[in-house]
Amino acid sequence: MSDWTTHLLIAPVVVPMLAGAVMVLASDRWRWSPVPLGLASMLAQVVLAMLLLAAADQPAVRIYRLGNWPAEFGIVLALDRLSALMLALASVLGLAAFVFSLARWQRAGVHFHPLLQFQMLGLNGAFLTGDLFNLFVFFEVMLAASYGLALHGSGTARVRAGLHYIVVNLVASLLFLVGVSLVYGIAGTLNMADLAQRMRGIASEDRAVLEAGLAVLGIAFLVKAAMWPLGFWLTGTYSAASAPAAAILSLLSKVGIYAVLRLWLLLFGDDAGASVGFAGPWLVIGGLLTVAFGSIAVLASQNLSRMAGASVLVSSGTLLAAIGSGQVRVTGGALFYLASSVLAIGAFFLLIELVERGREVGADVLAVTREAFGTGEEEEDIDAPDEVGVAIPGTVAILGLSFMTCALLLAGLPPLSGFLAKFAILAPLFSAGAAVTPMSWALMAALILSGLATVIALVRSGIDVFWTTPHSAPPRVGLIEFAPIAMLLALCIALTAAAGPAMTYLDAAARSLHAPQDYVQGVMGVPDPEPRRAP
Amino acid sequence: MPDGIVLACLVGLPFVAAIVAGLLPTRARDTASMLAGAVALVCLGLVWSAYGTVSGGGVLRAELPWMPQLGLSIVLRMDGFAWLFAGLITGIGALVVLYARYYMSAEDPVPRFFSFLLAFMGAMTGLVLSGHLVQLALFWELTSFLSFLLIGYWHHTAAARDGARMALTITATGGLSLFAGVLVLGHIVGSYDLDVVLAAGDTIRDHPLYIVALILIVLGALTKSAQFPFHFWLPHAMAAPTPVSAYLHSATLVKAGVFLLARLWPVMAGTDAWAWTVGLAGLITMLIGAYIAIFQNDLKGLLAYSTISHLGLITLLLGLKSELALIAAIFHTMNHAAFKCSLFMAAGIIDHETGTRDIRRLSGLNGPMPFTARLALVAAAAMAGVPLLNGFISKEMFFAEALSATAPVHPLLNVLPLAAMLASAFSVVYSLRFIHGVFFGSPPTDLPRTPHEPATWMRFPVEILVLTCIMVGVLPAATVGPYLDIAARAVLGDATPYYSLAVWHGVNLPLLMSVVAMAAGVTIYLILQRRLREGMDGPPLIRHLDAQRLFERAMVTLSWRLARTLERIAGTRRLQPQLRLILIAAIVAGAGAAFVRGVGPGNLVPAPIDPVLALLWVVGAACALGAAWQAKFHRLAATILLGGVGLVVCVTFVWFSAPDLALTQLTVEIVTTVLLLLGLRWLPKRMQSSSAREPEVLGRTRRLRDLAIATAAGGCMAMLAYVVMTRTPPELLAQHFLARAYLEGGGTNVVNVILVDFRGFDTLGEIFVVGVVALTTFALLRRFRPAADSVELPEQQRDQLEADEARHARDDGRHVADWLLVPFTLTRLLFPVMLVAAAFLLLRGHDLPGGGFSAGMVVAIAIILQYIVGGTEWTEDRLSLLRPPAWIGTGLLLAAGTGVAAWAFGLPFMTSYFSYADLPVLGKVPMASALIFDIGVFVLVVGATLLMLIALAHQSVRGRRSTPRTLPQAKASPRVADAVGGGG
Amino acid sequence: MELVVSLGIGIVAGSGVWLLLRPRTFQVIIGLSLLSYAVNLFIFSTGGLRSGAAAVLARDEAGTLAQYADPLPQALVLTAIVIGFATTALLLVVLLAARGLTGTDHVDGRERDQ
Amino acid sequence: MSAAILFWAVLVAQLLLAAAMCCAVVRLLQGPRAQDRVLALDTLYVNAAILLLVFGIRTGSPLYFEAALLISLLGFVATAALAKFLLRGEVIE
Amino acid sequence: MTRLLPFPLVTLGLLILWLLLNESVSPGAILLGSVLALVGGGALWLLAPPAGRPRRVLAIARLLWDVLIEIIRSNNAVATLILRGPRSQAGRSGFVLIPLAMRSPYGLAALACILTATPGTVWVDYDAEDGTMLLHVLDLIDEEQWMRIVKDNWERRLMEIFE
Amino acid sequence: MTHAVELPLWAAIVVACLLLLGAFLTLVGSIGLLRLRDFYARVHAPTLATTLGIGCVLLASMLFFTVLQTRPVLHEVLITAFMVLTTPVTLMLLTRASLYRDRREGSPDVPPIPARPLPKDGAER
Ligand code: NA
Ligand code: NA
Repeated sequence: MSDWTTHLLIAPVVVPMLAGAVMVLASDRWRWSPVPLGLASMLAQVVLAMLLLAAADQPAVRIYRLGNWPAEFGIVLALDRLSALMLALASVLGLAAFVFSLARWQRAGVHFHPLLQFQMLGLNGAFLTGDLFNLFVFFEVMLAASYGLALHGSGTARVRAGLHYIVVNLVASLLFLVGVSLVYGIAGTLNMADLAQRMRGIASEDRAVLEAGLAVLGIAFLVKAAMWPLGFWLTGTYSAASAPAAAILSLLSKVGIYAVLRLWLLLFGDDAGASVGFAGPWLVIGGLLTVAFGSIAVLASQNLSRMAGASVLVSSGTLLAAIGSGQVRVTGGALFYLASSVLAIGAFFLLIELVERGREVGADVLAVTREAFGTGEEEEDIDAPDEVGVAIPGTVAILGLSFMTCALLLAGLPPLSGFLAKFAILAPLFSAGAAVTPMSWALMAALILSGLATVIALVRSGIDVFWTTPHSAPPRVGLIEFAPIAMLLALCIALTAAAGPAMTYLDAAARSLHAPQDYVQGVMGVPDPEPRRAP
Repeated sequence: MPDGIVLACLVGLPFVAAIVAGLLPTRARDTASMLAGAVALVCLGLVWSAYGTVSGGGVLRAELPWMPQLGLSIVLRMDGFAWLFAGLITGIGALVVLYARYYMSAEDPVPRFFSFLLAFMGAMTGLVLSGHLVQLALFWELTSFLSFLLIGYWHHTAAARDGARMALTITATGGLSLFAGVLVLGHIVGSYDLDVVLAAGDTIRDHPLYIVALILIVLGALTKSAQFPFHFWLPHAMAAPTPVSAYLHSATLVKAGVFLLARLWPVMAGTDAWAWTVGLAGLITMLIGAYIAIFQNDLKGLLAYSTISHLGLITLLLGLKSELALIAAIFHTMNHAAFKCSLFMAAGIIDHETGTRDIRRLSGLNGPMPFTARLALVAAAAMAGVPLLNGFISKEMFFAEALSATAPVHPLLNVLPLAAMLASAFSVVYSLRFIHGVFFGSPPTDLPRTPHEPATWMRFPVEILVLTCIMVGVLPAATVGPYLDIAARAVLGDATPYYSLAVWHGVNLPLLMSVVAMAAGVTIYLILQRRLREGMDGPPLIRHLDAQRLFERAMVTLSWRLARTLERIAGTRRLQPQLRLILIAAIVAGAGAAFVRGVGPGNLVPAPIDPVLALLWVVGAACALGAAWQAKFHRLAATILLGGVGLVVCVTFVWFSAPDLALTQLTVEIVTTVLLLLGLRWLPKRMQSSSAREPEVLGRTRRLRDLAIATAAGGCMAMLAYVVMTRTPPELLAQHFLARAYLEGGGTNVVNVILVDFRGFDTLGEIFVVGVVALTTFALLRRFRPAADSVELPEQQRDQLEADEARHARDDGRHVADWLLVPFTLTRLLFPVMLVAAAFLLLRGHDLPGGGFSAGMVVAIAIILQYIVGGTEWTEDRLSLLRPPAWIGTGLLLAAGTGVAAWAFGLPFMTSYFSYADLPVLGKVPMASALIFDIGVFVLVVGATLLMLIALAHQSVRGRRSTPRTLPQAKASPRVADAVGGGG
Repeated sequence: MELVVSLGIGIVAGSGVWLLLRPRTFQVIIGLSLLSYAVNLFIFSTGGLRSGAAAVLARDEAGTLAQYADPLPQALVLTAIVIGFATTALLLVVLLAARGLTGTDHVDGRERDQ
Repeated sequence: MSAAILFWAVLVAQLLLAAAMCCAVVRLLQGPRAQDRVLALDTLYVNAAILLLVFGIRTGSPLYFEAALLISLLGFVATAALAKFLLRGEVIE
Repeated sequence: MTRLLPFPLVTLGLLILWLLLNESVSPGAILLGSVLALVGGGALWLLAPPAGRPRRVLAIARLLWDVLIEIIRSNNAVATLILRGPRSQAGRSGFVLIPLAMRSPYGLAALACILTATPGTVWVDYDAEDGTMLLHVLDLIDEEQWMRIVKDNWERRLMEIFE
Repeated sequence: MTHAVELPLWAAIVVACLLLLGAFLTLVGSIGLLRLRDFYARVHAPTLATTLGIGCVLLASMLFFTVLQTRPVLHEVLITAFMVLTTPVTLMLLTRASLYRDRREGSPDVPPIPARPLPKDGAER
C-alpha cells in the first residue's frame, strides 16, 4: 500500500472533502473567495478521474483499504471500469456546473461552492465504495448536498419541489437502512463482495428474508433512479432547481441506476445460488413503464425544464429495462447510453437556462395554447408575404445549434452518440441467433417511441423558442456560461467519433459486471496487511 | 484515385463545406454560392470519375470500423445504382445551387441556406452510398433533419414552421421505423452489410420475421416518398424556398424512399406482402395525388401533388413482381427528377418575377416571359407524357407493365391498366392547367410585380434540364441508356431482363392507352377549365378531407392533450400519492420476496418476555399512537409525545446493552424537541372545525386506505424484525471487531472504535452530512420569509406588553426577567457543569460510552439552554466566540486531516495510530489519533447544531426588528449576527 | 422479549407511516421522526437482542460474540441517528420556508381545493 | 439469598417504576392542557432515569449510570423549552 | 488571580465533579480536572453571573440537613394526601403571595430550589420590584403559617448565607 | 443477578428496601399526576420522584456498588445535585406558563395580576 499511486483511488473523495471544508472555514474566517480553490478541486477531480479511467482498464479490480483494515470487515474502496466511468462522468459534469455557476448562480445564495464540493464528495464516494452501509453514508452526503443545491436560490417553486424531494428521499433512505440491516442480520456482512460470496451459501429459510431485504433496498435505489411509479418527484425538483444544480442533480438519478447495476449483477449473477436473476423481469417492466411515462411527460411538458426532467425519466427507464434484460452485451450498450445521456442531459439543463433567459414568463404556455388551438384556422397565404429570411444573431445561432445537438442526443437521432447508444442496446437484443423475446420487442418499441416523443416535443419547443418568437435582443450569454455546454456536447461528439474504443472499454466493464468473480476476488482475496502493533 | 478517398470526399466534402458556409458572414451570398457550386461540381466530377469502375459492373467500396463490436462500420459502397443516384444528387445539386444564387434575395442570410443545402447534399450522398444498413438509416434521419431545417428556412412565417415540423414528424417517424426494420433485418441476416444482406434474399423472405421487417422498412420508405397515407406533408413542405423544393422534393429527398425500395428489391420484393403494401400504396397515391393536383391553385402545390402522384407511380412499379417494372421505376425516377426539377425552378422564376404563385391570378405570362414559357411548356409536356420527351418513354414502359402484371395478388390490381390511364389523364389535366393557366390567356394584370424574364443564369439550369428531357425523349438509348443499364444491372445483376429503350415500339396497346389518356386529359381540362379559373375550393369529393388539419388535430390530441391526460392519470405532482406508492412498493417488494420463498421464525429461542420492558413499550406504543393521533390539531402534544417515544427508545437501547446509543438518542431527542418548538413558532394555528371541505365518505375512505398501509407497513416491519432477531448468521463481521477493538484499535468501547477507526470512513461521511445540512439550513434561512400571519409577536408576548403598559410598569421586559430570575441564575451555573460533562464524554469515548458526537450535542444543548433562558442577543453578546461556520469548517478539517495524516506514514487514508505515552505525574496516557478524529466530530457537531438552531432562532430577532412594538434589547454583536444569519 | 420489541417497532413504524401520509407538513415531520425511531430500533434489533451483555471490553482482551452484544448494528444506528437528526432539521427548515413562501402548511404548497 | 432478595426487589421496583411511567403517559395523553402534558413528560424523564439506575443494579454494570446522569442533567432542557414556549410563544427570543 | 480564577467555588465544584465522574483521584485526573475546571470557570465568567458568594459553611450544612428533614416530612405528607384520594384535598390547595426581603439572586435561587424540591410547594412567580413571591401550596391550611415557614425557616437563613 | 451473590445479606436487604421505597414513592408521585384535580395540584406530585424517590434509589445504588466493588462509589451524588438544580427551572417556568394561560382565559382559580399603584414619575425610568 506504500506506492503513492494507490492513494489515487481515494483522491476523488479526499480532494472535494478538503476543498469544501477549507472553503467553509476560509470564507467564514478570512473571507476568501472559494472560486480558485473550487476550480482547482474540480480540475483535479477531472484529472484524477481520467487517470483512474486509465488505471481501471484491467481485469483486476483495484481496492483501497481504509484505515488499513482488511476487506473482510473494514471498509474498502473498489475501482473497476464502471466506477471509473461514473467518476469521470461526475467530474466532468461537476466541472461544467462549477464553471457555469461562476457567471451568475454562485451569487444566488450562500455556501454554493462548498455544497458543490460536498456534492462531488458524495457522488465520488458512492461510486467508489465497496461497502453497503458506506454506500448509504455517501448517498446521504450526496443527498444532503443535493438538498442544498436543489434549494439554491430559494423561491416558491424550488422550496415547494424541494419539500417533496426531501421527504421522498428521506423515506427512501429509511428503506435503504431497513434493507441494509436485513442484509446484515441474515448474511452477517456489509461488504458487497463478501455478500456476493455468501449468497450461494445462504440457507433457504434465511434466503427469503435476505431477498426481502434486498428487495426493499432495491426499492430505495429505484426511488432515486425514479422508476415509475416511484419517481414523480423528479420532474418537479429538477425543473425547479437552478441550472447548475439541475445539471448535477441529473447525475443523481444515475447513482440509483449505478447501485442497481452494481448490486443486482453482483448479487444475483450466476453464483447466487437460488437467487439468480432475482426480480429481473420487474426491472424490465418497471423500466419500460418508466420510459412510457417519461415519454408522456416529455410530450406533456409545458416548459423546457420539465421536459429535461422528463427526459431524465426516459433515460432512467431505458437503463433499467436494459439492465434488467440481464445480457452482457446489452449492459455494455446501456453503459454507453448512460455516458451519452448523462452528458447530454447535463448540457441540456445548462442550455435551457441560457435559452430561456430573456424570454417572457409564460411564453411556453402561450405557445402551447397557440399550437393547440390556433393552427389551421388562419387562411394560408400563398402570396409569399415576405420571402426574405431573418438573420439569426450569432448568440442565438450558437444556442440553436447546441439545442439541436441536445435534441439529437436526447431523442437518439443520428448521427450522434444518442443514436449509437440506442443501437448499442438494441443490436445485441436483435443480433443474429439471439432469441427475440417479447421483452426485446418491448424495449425496441420503448426506445424508438420515446425517441419519437422526444423529437416531437423538442421540435415543438425548439421551433417555439428559436423560430416563432424572434429574439429582439439576443440573450446575454457569457462565454463562461457557454463553455461548459460546449465542453459537454464536444464530449458527446467525441464519444460518437470514438465509439469503437469507448465500446470496447464499456463492453469490458459489462463483462466484468456480469462475471463478478474478479471483483469479489479482488476485494476479498487480498492478503491481510501485516497485523497492527500491539498496544 | 483510391475508392476510399473518392467516396469519403463525396460524402465528406459537402459537410465540410457546410461548416465553412455556416461560418461565412450573413451577406456573403456570392461566396457561399460559389463554394456550394464548386463543391457540387467537384462531387459530380468525382462521381464521373467512378464511371469506369461501375460501368464494368464494379463496385467502389471503402470501410471504416466504427463500433466493430456491434458490427457497425462506415461502409461506403458505390455500385451502378448508387452511382446513378449520386450523379443525380450532385448534378442537380449543382444546377440548384446556380439557380438559388439568383433566386435568393441578397438580403437573405444566404450562407445559412447554402450551409444546410450542402449538408443535405452530403447526407443524401451518404444515404445512397451506404453499404451498411444502419449507416443508411443514419443518413436517412439526417436527410429528414436537414430537410426540416431547409423547409423552415423562412421560419418567420407560420407556414414554414408548420410545414417543417410536419415534414420532420412524418419522415423522422418513418426513419425510426426504418431503423427498427434494419435491426430486424440484421437479426435475420446476421449482418448489416449491404452486400451480405443482398446475398441473403431467400433467408430473408423465408424468415418468420420477414413480414415485420417488411412493414417497418416499407413504412420508412412510404413516409419519405410521401406515399398515401403519409403524403400530406409534401405539399406543406412547399413553404420552403423554391430551390429547396426543386432539389429535395423532386430529385433527392423524396426519392430516398423509392431508392430504398429499389435497393432492397432483390431481397425483399416478389412476395405477396410486398405487392400488397408497396403496390397498393403506390396505386392509391398515384391516383389521389394526380386527382388533387388538378385542383391546386398554388403552382408549387400543383407540382407537389403531381410529385406525389409520380412517386406513387414509381412505387407502384416497384411493387409489381417484375424486373422490367423495376427498370421502368428507375428510369422514371430519373425522368421525373429532370422534368419536375425544371418545373419547380420555372415556378420559382414565375413567383420570383411576378410575386405570386396563384394560378388564378396568373395568366398570359407568355408575353413578358416567352423563353421561360417555352421551357415550362416542354417540361410540363414531359410531365404529361407527351411523345418525344422523356416522360413519355417511361410512361409507356409503365403502361406495358400495367398490362403485363400477370400475377396480381388482388382483384384490385386488375384495374391497373385502367388506373394507369386515369392517372395519366389526370397528369395531362394538371400539366395543361399549369401551362394554360399561367402562360396563356389575357395579359397579366394586378400582379405584385411587373413580370419579365429572369436573369440568364437563373434560367440556365432550367435550360439544361429541359434539354435533358428532350434529349432523353428523342434518343433514349443513346443518351440515358448506358447509365440506366448500369443502375439496373447493379440492382438486378444477372436477373436483368432484356428491355429496349426506344421512342417507337410500333402501334401497341400502351401507345393506344397513351392516346386515350391524352384525349381524356384534354377533355377533362376543357370541362373543368372555367371552374378552375374561377377557383375551386379544393378537390371535389374529398374537399373536406384536409390531411394537414387532421394531422394537426391528431398531433394536438395525441402528443399534447392525451399526453397531458395520461400524465395526470399515470403520474401525480402531489406528495401523498407518491409516498403511498413508495410505501406500497416497499411493502409489496419486501413482503412479496419474503412470502414467495416462505419465511418463518428462526433457529434461536426467543428470550422470555420481561414484564418491565413490556410495560415500557406500552408507554412507547401509547406515545407513538398518541403522536399519530394528535399531530394534526395539537402539534405541541405531538411534539411532547414524540419525546416520550424517544425516551422509551433510549431506555430500550440501555436495556439491550447499548449505552452509546442511549446517550446519543437522548441528546438528539432534546435538540430535536427544541428544534421542533422553534419551528412551531412559524406554523399557522390550526383549528379543529375547518375540516368540512371534502365529503366525509371520501375522507373516510382515504383514511381507511392510509390506515391499511400504515398497518401493513408496521406489520411487515414487526414481522421482519422478529424473523431476523430469531436467527443469527453463522459468521458475523462483529467477531472481527470484538476481537480486534482493543488489541488493534486501542479502545475498549467497541462501538466507538468501530465509529472512529474500523468504520471511521462512515463517520467521516456522516459528519459531512451534518455539516452540509447545517450549511443548507443556514442558506435557506437567510432567505426565510415568514407567512403573513406568523410575522407578528406571539400572543403571549403581546399580552405581556399590554399588561406592562396598562400597569405603567417598569421597562418593557422586566417582568420577563423577573420570571426568569431564578432559572437564569441556575442555568448559568449549569453551563460549566455541562461543559465538563461534555469533556468527560469526549475524552473517555474510546474506552467507555460517549464520544465526540454526544459530547458535541451536550455542548450544543448547554449553549441552547443559555439562548432559551437568556435570549438571543444577551447570549450572543456574551458568547461572541461562537462562529458556527468556522467551527464546522474546523471540525471537518480536523476529522479529514486525521485521515490524510496517515499518508505521511505511507499508510492508507484513515489509518489510526495509537500508543501509550509515559508522562511524568500522569503516568501512562493513551494517545490515539482516533481521539483527534473524535475531537473533529465534536467540533463539527457543536458548530452544525448551533448553526441550525441559532439560524432558526434568529428569525424571531429579525421579525422583531421589523415589528414596530419591540422589546428594547441590546444590539446583537454584529459578528455573531452576521455569522448566524441575521442577514435579512 | 423479541416479540415485545418487534411489536414496538411495528407500532412506532405504523404510526409514522400513518402520519407520513397526512397532508400537513408538521404531521409529516413527526411521522418521519417516528419512522426513523422504528428504523433505528430495527437496525439495532438485527444484531440480536442481548440484555445485560457487557458493553465495553475488558482491557487486554479480545472479545467474542458469546460475551458481547453485536457492536456493529449499534455503530450503524449511531450513524443513522445522526443523519436522521440532521435531515429532520433540514426538513423542518424547508417546511418553514415552504409555509412562508406559499402561505400554507399543506405538503403540496397549496390547499387541495384551490 | 442476597441474590434472590435483590432479584425480587429489583423486579418489583422496576415494575413499580414502569407502572409509574404508565401513569405519566396516561396524563400525557389525557392532557387536558399543554402544561399537563409537559409535566407528564418531565415525570417520564425522571422515572426513566430512576428506572435506569435500578437497571444498573440489576446488571451490576456501572455503565448505565451515565445515561441516568445525562437524563438528570439534560432532560430538563426539553421540558424547559416546552414551558418557555408556552410562556412566551417562542423558545428563543 | 481573579482573571484566572473568577469563581473559585465553582471551579472547585467542577474539579470535584470531574473527579466524581471519573471516579478517580489519580494525579492525571486531578491535573486534567483542574484544567477543565479552570476552563469551566472561564466559561461561566463569559456569562457574567451576578456577583455574590455564600459564606458560613456551617450554616449551609445545617440548612441542608433541615431541608433534608423537611423533604422527608413533606414527601410523607404529599404521598399520604395522594393515596387518600381526591376527596381529601377538596379546596385545600392554593396560592400564597409572600413578600420577601431577600434580594440576592443566589439566595432567591436557593430558596426556589428548596421550595420546589420540597413536595407540596412550588415557586410560581416573583416580582423584583415589590419583592413578592407567589407560591403554590398543595396543602394550604393556613396562609399565615406558610408565610412564616418560608420567611423564618428559609429566607432568614439564606439571607445569612448570601447577604 | 449472578454478580449480586457476593453481596452480604444485610446490604442486600438495605438495598432492596431502598429500591422498593424509592420506586414506591415514584409510583405514588405518578399516581398523583393522575389523581390530583388540577394542574397546580398535579405539579407537586412528580417532586416525590425527584426527591426521595430518586434519592432512595441512588442510595441503594451507592451502597450496592460500594459494597460490591469495595471502594466508595459516590458519583450518584451528582444526580442528586443535578436534580435539585434543574427541577426548579422546569417547574417554575411551567407553573408560570400555566398561570399566564389561566389568567388569559380568565380562570377564577388563579390569583389575578396584583394591583399596583401608579408610578410616581414615569419619566424617571
Ligand atoms: Na440477527
Ligand atoms: Na415542590
